[in-house]
Amino acid sequence: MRYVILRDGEQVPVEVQERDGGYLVRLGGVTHEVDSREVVPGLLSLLVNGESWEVTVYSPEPNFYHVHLWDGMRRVELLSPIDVVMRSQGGATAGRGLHVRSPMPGKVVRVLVAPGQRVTKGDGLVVVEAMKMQNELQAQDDGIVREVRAREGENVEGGVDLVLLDPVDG
Amino acid sequence: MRYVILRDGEQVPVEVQERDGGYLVRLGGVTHEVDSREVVPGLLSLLVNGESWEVTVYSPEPNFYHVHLWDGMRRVELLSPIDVVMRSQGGATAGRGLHVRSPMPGKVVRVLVAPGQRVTKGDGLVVVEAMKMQNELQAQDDGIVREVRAREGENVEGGVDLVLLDPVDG
Amino acid sequence: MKKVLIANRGEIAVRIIRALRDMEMSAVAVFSEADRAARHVRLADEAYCIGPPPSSESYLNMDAILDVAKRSGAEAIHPGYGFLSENAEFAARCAEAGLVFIGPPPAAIRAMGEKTQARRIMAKAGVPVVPGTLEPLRDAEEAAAEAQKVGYPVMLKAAAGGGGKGMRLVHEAKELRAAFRDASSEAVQSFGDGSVYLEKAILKPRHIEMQILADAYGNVVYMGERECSIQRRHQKIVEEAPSPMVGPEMRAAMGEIAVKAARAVGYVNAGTIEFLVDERGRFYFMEMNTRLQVEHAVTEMVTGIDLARAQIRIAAGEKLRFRQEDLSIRGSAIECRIYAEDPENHFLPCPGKIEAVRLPEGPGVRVDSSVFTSGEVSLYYDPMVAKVVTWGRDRIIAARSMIRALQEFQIVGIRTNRNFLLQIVSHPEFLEGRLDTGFIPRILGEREFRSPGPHPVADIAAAIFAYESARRQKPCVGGATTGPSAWRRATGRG
Amino acid sequence: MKKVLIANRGEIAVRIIRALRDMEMSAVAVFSEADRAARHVRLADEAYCIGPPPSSESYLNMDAILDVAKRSGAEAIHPGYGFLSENAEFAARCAEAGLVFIGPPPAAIRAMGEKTQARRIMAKAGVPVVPGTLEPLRDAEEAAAEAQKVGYPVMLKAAAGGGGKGMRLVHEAKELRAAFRDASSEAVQSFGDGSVYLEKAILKPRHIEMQILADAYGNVVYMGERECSIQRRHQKIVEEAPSPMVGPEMRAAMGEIAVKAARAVGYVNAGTIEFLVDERGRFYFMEMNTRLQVEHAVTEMVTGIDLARAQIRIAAGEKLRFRQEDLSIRGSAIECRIYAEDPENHFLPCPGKIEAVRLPEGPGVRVDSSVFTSGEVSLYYDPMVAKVVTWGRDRIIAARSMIRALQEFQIVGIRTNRNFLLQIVSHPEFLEGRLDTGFIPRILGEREFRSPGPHPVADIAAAIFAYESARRQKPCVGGATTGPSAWRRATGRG
Repeated sequence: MRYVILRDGEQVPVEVQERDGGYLVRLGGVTHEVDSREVVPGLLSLLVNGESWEVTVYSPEPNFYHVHLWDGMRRVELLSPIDVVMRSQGGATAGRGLHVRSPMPGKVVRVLVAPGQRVTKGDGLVVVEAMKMQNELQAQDDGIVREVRAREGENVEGGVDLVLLDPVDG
Repeated sequence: MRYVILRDGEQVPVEVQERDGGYLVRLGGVTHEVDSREVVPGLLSLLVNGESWEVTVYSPEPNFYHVHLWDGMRRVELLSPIDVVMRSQGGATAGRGLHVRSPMPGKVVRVLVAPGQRVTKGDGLVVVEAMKMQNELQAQDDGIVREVRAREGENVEGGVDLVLLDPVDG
Repeated sequence: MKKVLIANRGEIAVRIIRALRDMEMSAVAVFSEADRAARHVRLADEAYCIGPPPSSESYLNMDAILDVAKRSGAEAIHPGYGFLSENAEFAARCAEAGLVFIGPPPAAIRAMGEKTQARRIMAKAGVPVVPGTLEPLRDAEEAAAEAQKVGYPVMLKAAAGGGGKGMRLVHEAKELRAAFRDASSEAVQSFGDGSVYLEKAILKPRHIEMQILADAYGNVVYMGERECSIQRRHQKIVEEAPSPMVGPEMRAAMGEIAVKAARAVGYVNAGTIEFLVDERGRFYFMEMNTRLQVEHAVTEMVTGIDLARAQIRIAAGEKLRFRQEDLSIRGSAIECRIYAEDPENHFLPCPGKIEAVRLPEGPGVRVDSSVFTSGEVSLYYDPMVAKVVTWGRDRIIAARSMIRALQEFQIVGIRTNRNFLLQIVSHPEFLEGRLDTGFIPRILGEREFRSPGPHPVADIAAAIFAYESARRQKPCVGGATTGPSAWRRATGRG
Repeated sequence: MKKVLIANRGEIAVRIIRALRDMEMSAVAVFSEADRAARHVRLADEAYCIGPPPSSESYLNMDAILDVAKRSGAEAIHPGYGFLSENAEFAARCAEAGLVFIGPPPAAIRAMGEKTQARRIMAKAGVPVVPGTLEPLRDAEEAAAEAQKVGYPVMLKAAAGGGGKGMRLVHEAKELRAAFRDASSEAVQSFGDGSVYLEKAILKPRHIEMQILADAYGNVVYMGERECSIQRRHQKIVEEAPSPMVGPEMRAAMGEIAVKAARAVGYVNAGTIEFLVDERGRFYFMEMNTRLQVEHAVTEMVTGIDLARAQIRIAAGEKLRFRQEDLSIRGSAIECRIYAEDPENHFLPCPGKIEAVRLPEGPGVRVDSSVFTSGEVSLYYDPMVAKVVTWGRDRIIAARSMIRALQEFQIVGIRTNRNFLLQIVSHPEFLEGRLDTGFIPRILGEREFRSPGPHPVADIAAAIFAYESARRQKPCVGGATTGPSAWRRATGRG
């Protein structure tokens, strides 16, 4: 399977191929022998050319992976061949910046916008409270509020859509 | 719900009644206020009249419970009202002693009997190996082999029926 | 003393339960409705619910706690840290109810609770205090005049304060009025008391504190210092004993001053005198914490003395079992505080369900935690979920063991500050012991965290994870199967 | 030295990886096909498969291990304990391949490996040995004659032996022939060598051993003794340092003898001299273990010296960093070995899947383990899954902390000997330090375990569990639902 990693506007090809119960992974012109074992869900033990890596992987949304190594977390944007085709055909109109998500689990204490309302970049949309700290979520771009899913007083999980915006002159 | 605990041939009544999100448990004439929380499957946190107990419970077969407290394991035989009725009507002909079970996970190295064969108490039936130690399972009573479920060379879990016996002149 | 109630939750409640077990005493836990399955409830001998999740209705509810003490027949109450631990009224109410409060007398709590009063008492007792005002400031005018007197930069501080709230650093005269207003209103918000006083600001200070133990018979000993200079927004993050800056002479000098400070307020039980230390090693009284500290474990590791047990024995009326000359320090210990917070997202708290946890273990490692697989980190309480402490024959070994222990530490389900801690303890300046309270922004920049660059193994992991997820889902199309749930589980936050 | 291969698995491989991390060296793990997900594989820097599950085809496969060392560029091999750790041929082959063997020279391993030879060398060096034969016995005739000479009871022992195999206690002359035959044939089976020798049996002996460290420059120090008298069928279960029987004078005498023994065979690296000690405190050389012991951690806890790191430094050619007079003992440490075995079922091994594990933590607790949630305890290897070690200012505190730690220890999914250990360490005779190798049958009877009597909480738990299980299943009748699986999960062995 051929994937593409998007990083800083560049496309890095990655190829995953099964072999002998493990994988050959071709990344940026180098081929790695990889053995992978999922120890508990989300926790992988990888042997990469003999190097042992313990890695947790979490996919907050399709095509995005948060990978924790010893020294910190990397965000990897990875597309399958189909994803690449769909994107090139403009299939990804519902862009990321226009979903406003809760950055953490918490409680919605205030909703500041209503559907149809026009907002400009930096406007406050929703206030979420966790452990007595209030956090105002702001618009990342200009837009028009398509839908408000946050309800005041409700507890929400991290990564949940709270407000959907339509781009202005998408 | 009224249960009966069988211990040393005696019947001890136990009654479980829900109250205020917890239970009232009547045991041997004493009523206990109990709050129970299953922390992970098989691990209960109990508050019994305020006393905190962490208990693991495992049911190896219907009506039998292995309960681990701080200081060791208790085997409790507990019957529901229906079980009591069935037993009194002789519904329990396939008695316990006549199921020969693997006492631990391991590998069946030898099967010593065949269906139809008559065995006497103490006869070897199956040899199970775990960690290079061999353990011969013996008949607890006289009987006739009804069925042999153990297969030589197979790995078996603990508590699995290996041989079923019919009682002699049940 | 046979039965003790612990008026607290989390790791400190667990830690006190362990001390009681080791002394063959019974532990009575109290819990809010949010904590029914918490570790302290399950490890205690008895446990009683004292109210709804908010602290004000449970862990700060004196009536409910005293009622449980009475019902359960507890003879004493250990307040831990935070909550009611430095509440003189609670200490007094325990005494009225015939219960032993495991902490100092109410008068000592009060004397040290109001910061300007404490400064006056200390100055009078011959304890060096930072130059500044010994009374709360009347207004911004007085503040300006006093600032002129001691010289800029100055620090404005809430008199009732603690924990960095109501504090402002003022570099020059023109900033003073606004800073005074801010500090005062923050002090009102946080402590219900807007009083503010002023000290000369010590630049690049170290925060070093001295642990003392005092029994009811006038015996006071010092247990050595802890270096607590690694702070983020006035919150201690990494602590150690001994301080890399302190040698035997400075330790003795500081220790004797600390003993003097404790005696000046008639102190009994465990307490900590916090000092600000300048680059030349001059130290000034900052405040006294009249309770067990979060970071007490590092002192235990190097002295071999169990401070929680010592507290309980002192409260039970025992004499100290050792004298100053019996104490010695062996090796070096470091503590890291694990918080449920996300360093990559402005250190926002990250409550949630813990899907899986693996604690570090092995030589030189001690963990005090309240986390467990399937446990919840609640919205309602402090986000500290564990303390990792390491010991080594020398400081470098303790630091390397800390790196090793943090690398082994794994929580799936919530984010923690583990990687932030790793960046601190593996930094060359940390390893060299060059510490001060400005360490974190100096080392890690304004964001106080460095996101690491791309890594081929992360790319490989993502690709394999995507590949395996897709493969797992294939046979499941169109049915209520295990496919989606496996996916869902597999994507639990790492 | 920058990279070390660990020719072992389980907790000891993990322990050595931790030592290497603390020294900033790379750790290369090897694993059998059964151990792909094991802890030592995941914590190492590199890991390579060396064969199928049986030890003979993997962890004992010298060619495969040496091949990995070569491929990975490792400079040294740490053998841990068991497997190849006391195999002189392996030590020699490492040297031939240009690899440092982290252990003694092959000649020292050989000298101590054959028990009658070791006895002769020791006797010649002035080390007290148990009266008996210094050569293997030719036949039962000679055995009978020698037994007559030293006086009954006598002990027959395999010359190539260890671990209690090929050993027989003989009370009177008429038992001798049968015992000789049995011991000899068991020795053939276990060691491929039927040689047997004879010692006077010491009744109610203690088993006390002395840890030594020797560098390549002739410096040898003793690190204090360990009491290992609590044994079940010649298998150590509970160990401690210091021994409650040994005072400073006896320690010095025993230590100096141990140093003499080590010097007599040109010993280098860490080693242990095991002594039998009679009721009057007279001690006799029994054997030397030419490797790190399972129970080394108790010595580390009381001396503050990391023995695994010391081994590696010695192998790298460093001199010892301390002299005898620099060493001191602080407090007391106890170790319990957690086995996957069922004390209620004749201590049969209990391999299986670990559904959940909670390790003890808190003050004074060290855990070295290889268990983890979702891990497997394999049929193929030693059933020891963890070591719990506690430290206290005195022995009683260490013992109480051990009780507390064992109570906190929880494994769901497999049976362990935890409750058996609790029965030992909470017994009054243990707490008083009245130990000898007959402790377990004396205290716990012939079954070596006491099943506890009925308890109302067990009855209540069973009733509530039954009630809740029934309630859960109700809405699920007649469909493929979560009901049965919840039940199934809930009944995982506790």
